[in-house]
Amino acid sequence: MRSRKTPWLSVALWSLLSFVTLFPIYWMFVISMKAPVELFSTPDILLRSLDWSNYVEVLESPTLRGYMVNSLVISSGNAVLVTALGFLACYALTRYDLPGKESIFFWTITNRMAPPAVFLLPLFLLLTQVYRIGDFSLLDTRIGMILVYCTFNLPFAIWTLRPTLDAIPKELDEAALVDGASAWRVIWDVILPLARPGLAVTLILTWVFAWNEYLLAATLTNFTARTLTTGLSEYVTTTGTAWGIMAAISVFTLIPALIVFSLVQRHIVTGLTFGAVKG
Amino acid sequence: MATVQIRGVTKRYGGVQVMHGVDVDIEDGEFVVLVGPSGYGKSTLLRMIAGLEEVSGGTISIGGRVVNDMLPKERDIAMVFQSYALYPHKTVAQNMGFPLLMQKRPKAEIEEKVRKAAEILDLTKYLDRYPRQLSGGQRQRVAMGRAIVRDPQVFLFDEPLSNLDAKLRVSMRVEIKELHQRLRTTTVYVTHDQIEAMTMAHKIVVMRDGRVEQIGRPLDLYDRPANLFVAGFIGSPAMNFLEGRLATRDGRRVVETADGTALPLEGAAAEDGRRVTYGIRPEHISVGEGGIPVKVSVFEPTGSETLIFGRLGGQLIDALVRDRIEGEPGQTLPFRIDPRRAHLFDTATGVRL
Amino acid sequence: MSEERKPGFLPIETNWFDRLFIAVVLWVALSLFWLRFLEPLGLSVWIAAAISVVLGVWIVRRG
Amino acid sequence: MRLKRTGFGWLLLSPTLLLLGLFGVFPFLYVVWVSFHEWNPFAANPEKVFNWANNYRALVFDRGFLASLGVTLAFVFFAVSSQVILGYLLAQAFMRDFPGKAFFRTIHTLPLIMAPIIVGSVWKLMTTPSIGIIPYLLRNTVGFDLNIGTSALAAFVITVIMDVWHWTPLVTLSLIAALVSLPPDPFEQAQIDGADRWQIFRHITLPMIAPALIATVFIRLMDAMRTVDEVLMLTGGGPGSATRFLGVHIFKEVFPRTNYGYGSAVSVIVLYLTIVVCWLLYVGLIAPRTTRR
Amino acid sequence: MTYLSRAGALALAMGLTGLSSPALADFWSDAGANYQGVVLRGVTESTPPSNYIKDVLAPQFEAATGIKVEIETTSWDQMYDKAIKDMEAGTGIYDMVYIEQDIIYAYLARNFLVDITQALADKPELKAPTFDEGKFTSFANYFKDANGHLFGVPMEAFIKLYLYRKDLFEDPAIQAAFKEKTGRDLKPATTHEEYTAIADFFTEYGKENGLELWGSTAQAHTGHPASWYEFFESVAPTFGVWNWGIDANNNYAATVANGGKMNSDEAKAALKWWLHLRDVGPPESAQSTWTEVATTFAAGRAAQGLVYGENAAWIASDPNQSKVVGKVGFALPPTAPGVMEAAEAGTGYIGYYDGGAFGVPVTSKNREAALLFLQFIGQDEVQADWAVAAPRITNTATYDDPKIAEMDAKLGGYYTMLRDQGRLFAGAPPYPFHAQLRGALEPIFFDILTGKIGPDEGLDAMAAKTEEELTALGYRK
Repeated sequence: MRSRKTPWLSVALWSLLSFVTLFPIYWMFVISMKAPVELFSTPDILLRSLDWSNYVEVLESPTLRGYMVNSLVISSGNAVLVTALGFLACYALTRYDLPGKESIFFWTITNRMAPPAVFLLPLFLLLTQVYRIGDFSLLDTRIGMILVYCTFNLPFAIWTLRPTLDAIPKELDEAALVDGASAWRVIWDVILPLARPGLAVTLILTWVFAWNEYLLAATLTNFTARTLTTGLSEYVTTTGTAWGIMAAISVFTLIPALIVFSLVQRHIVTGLTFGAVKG
Repeated sequence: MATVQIRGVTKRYGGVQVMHGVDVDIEDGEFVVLVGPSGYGKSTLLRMIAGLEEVSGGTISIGGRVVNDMLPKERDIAMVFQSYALYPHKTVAQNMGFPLLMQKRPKAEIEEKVRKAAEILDLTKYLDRYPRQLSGGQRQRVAMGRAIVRDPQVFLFDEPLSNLDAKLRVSMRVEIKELHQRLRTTTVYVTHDQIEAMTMAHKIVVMRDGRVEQIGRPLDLYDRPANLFVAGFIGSPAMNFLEGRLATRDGRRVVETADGTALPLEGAAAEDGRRVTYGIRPEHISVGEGGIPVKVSVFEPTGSETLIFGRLGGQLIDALVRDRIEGEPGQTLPFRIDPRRAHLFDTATGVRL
Repeated sequence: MSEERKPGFLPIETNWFDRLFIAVVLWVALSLFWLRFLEPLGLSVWIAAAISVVLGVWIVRRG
Repeated sequence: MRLKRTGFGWLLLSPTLLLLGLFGVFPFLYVVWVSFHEWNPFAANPEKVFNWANNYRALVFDRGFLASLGVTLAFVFFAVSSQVILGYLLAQAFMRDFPGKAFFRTIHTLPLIMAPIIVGSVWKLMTTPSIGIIPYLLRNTVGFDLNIGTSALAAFVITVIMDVWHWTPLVTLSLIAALVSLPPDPFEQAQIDGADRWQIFRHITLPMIAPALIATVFIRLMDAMRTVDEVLMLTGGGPGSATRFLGVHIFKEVFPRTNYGYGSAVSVIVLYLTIVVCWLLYVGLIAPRTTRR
Repeated sequence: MTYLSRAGALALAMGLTGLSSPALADFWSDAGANYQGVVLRGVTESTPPSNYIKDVLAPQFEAATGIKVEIETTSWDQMYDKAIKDMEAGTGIYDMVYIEQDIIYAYLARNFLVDITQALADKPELKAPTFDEGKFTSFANYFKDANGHLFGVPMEAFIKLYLYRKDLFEDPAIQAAFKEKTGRDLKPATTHEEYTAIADFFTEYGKENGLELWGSTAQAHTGHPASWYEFFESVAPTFGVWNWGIDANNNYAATVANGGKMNSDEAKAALKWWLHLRDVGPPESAQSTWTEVATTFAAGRAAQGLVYGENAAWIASDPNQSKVVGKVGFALPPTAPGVMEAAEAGTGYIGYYDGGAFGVPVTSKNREAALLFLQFIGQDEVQADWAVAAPRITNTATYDDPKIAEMDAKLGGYYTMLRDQGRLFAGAPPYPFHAQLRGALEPIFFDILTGKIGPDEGLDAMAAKTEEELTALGYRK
């Protein structure tokens, strides 16, 4: 048996490792607490005083509050949509003998491969000129962003959900069908509860991706649907970068992600079964 | 309860035909066992009856209605899966009540029926447990409970006992049979275990390669297997097959093996010289005076009976006798064959002569 | 469209869509190579296109 | 009317295919179309002019593009391989029990939830020559002058470290998931057979977690190939073109230069390369495992 | 930043006092009556002047006319991208776009902008009595076409100045040390040699005394256009290389061989001079854009430097952001012989007159209402408070406002310098291919900065590349 000291050694090691992991986040916090004049001088690793003015400024800005709401709506909407559709798609891919389904699987994934800059121009043109009903265009709308984010989040959802669904025995579907359930009922009553860990992980990761997305949001929103990450870029200007406020906003973007993330922490280990395909 | 008619059913996967015109009639209240080695289409047939597989050709009717295009839920059937397919996230009670819930029955009725089924299956204590907290046999009973609560027209069993240990299998076999005797519901039961088939069925359908080899009552199959395959499949230990030619020796028809041994026959409807396979079940061989000398290699005493393995001119032969015979490997014993119980098959076609 | 995976000369199992994809991939690769190394020598890139079409037909039908 | 059984499958897939078609495939086809045009709104002729494969003709000789391709591949290689090795070691470490494990695991996953643009900003501030905390500490402890503004190597290494810091948690998590689900029997058997730790890893662990590992590498590969935000924020692609990864290259080619036609051609080729690499990986390593029966 | 909150507080005050003149109120409310329900949308960079428009002037305008104004503030590169896509696709998202010096000629070349002079002449009822094009400073000329028609209402204007540390320059001990070392008096440089001597001296001085102090700073980011701008718009002109060394009247020649000056000896000298400043400057120079240059100076890390005027103001006056408040001196950049004379004569310039304007895209769906708003922000009446909140001056009258005079004193005479010497500076050369050419040349330029290629060969390559690129773009025949 190992000596009783070992746990403490490993705790010390882990603490050191965690320090390295946390340092950039800590540094972000330090920046948010500093006056601009302090930033470009000899760095001080310790936080000597707490100056909440950057946070106050962020909190008092109605614009940023609006961005926060947009971010929440868009990322939540997208995560739910993407997880739901990815779930249905994976269900179809694992349960039905669709011709060419391996090809379909691969080709849905390729949507995530394109560098995002590629899509900016065509998406702008499509959103403003093609995908519109009368005067309503998808540009600068929350729903537009929710749909646009599907391009890279939906493949991810399919990618993470497929092993989960593969691992659920097909006999369960069949049993439910024989027991008199309709096809929808099977999905809702039998598969959905069993896929919960995988769904939770997919939900949270796609949520985080959407929450953190910058480039598409910056290009495809103007007034009504701007998100918190685009808000950040407003502080990088020719007359100075407001690092303190940016850091404060960053802390604010981190908090909801942190909350959502810790809610599903326990699911992650069971749910993130990338390709843990049996056989 | 209902009859099930299967008429000329075929099945193709892509370009491969796996079932070639299967016809089976199942009477109302009958317990029919589909039997055959694994992977020979019997599960497919069962799943077609259930509506889980599409029928490529022919018709399946339940209670006189053609169900080819019906969804499983419209067929009023219940099925027990090999893996039991219990819903892991539902309790025993919820599992058993699920079919009724799907029919939107009132809550009280569901509870009542589940309670009754649980009583029958001795599951009352476990109603609030989850499947993972149950033993194999209990899970199996829950699966059956789920099937019986809804009182379907037809029960379908897909190798329900194959995941159980030998002892449990015997007792569950009895339980299923008792259940059937009580409920009298038309039942189609798939197994690869011929003992299950023999002990449980009213009627056995032996399948191989997507074809029906023979249909009949268990003892009919035992007594008059239609071909080599059925003969070899039904009965345990399996029937001895000895190759030889028909001949007449001392005015009696016999089968002459390659080393010249004459195997007794009683009447044979074929000409001499024809290559045949002579079949005799081990239990129809006794050891005694006047038998054919067989060089014994292994004795397997089980207490109640003894299984003796030997060779007859290079061909394997075994006998099952109720006497306790002890001996040394290598010794020769006289095997007496009851000619009335001998079966004769054409070697080339395998068909019974 | 058939899902049928017949054995062809390619080392992997493919359906017709996969083979079409392979053909397109090869076409692009050959064209880029051609533009870089052969066109400066005076060979038109249409030759690459023609080769690719032939190759593509062969792959799709026989691969 | 009753849908045939596969019909229902298509029904379930259709929203996905529709959305990906509308917001992925269709825009991409537009990019392909544009890539065959000369189009710069601020050229003497601002109109789109069809120019056959001229953009591609220019592309294969474009040293900037080829250099960008080179540094991108190097970046992807170093970043992803470090992530996999580090992620595996961490995942193995998390398989043991020690006090506060859940807490440390949560801490370790934190970088994952940060926005790339924020990661880029924070690292920029941490690495600004002479006043960022990292160069400052390096200079005062080991006397090394880290300047990502002048040293191409330093900038490249910092981008790799940043990416490793940001994305290793994803690898760790997925490998923990894979390790947790492994049955104990083969390991016990291997111990009985006298295998040492390396042999156990090589012959038991690695093959058994291979599917998860490959899938993780796959997703990291795709994402690393398209890195933009962090690097744009951190180095702007510099010094020179040391960190001008393909994503950044396209960004700079298309937007400031409004070089829509040529930028589209670059995009098409980048996507082509990514798809081919991923397809080979998929067909060679992943698909054989998923097609059962 | 603090401008934001200050602007926000002002919004309230201005909202109450903005409509003091009844005559004014009448015109605006009458004119606005025709456009009730209209929402004007503008895009701009989120600088203090723009934020003032968003937070103060837009609400005032809405109160006066009933026309709502939304301003999207975003980053510098995003802003162009978005405006260009909107105008190119004819989407009509924006009614007002921010136009900077470096993009106006591209917009004009594409006829993207509404001719304000013409539009107001065509519709006299839109013309506000308080708006007068003639009141703008000469900076407005950069937003006019050949016929003198105005296409943008200036809202920002700065010159890039030579900032030095008054406290250091006036320290007798340092003066003595400098004298001893160089044999000269320590005073703001007027020639490049002087500047270099001072830079070398202070870098040495900082090292000797263990100070975080360097002799100069440079905007020499190795991956950002800022470095390109500093060289071509601030450094090269002081050596007499104007308009990027491209001769627009000579078929856009850039190489010396074809009559351009991009790889001339002056340009090469300029580049070497500037690279030396980077080398003696603080290490972050290699990662510095305009922002970092200003911050470096504000942190007291540089003794002198060329700094954009928009930042000069806060460096000199905002103690929250700057450690050198009250210690900043302003001077004209050092020049090569003959350059100042050329600038005085109007044939050359000594630095960058930077700034921006608001224009109306022709794709706007609310052109007339947008014109009203542009006139609103162009009036003399709003200028003084605007300039106080965000130091910029676009109207001649603004200089005389007492608030501004007071501020000028605080800024060490920056406004005076802007007024008196502004004419020596110039905006961007009138090229429609500004960003396009810059993007093509940047890789070579960055290679020079990282030392991958020598300055001489680098400039030769850039000049050649310029001609090649301009040929590809179709400008050079």
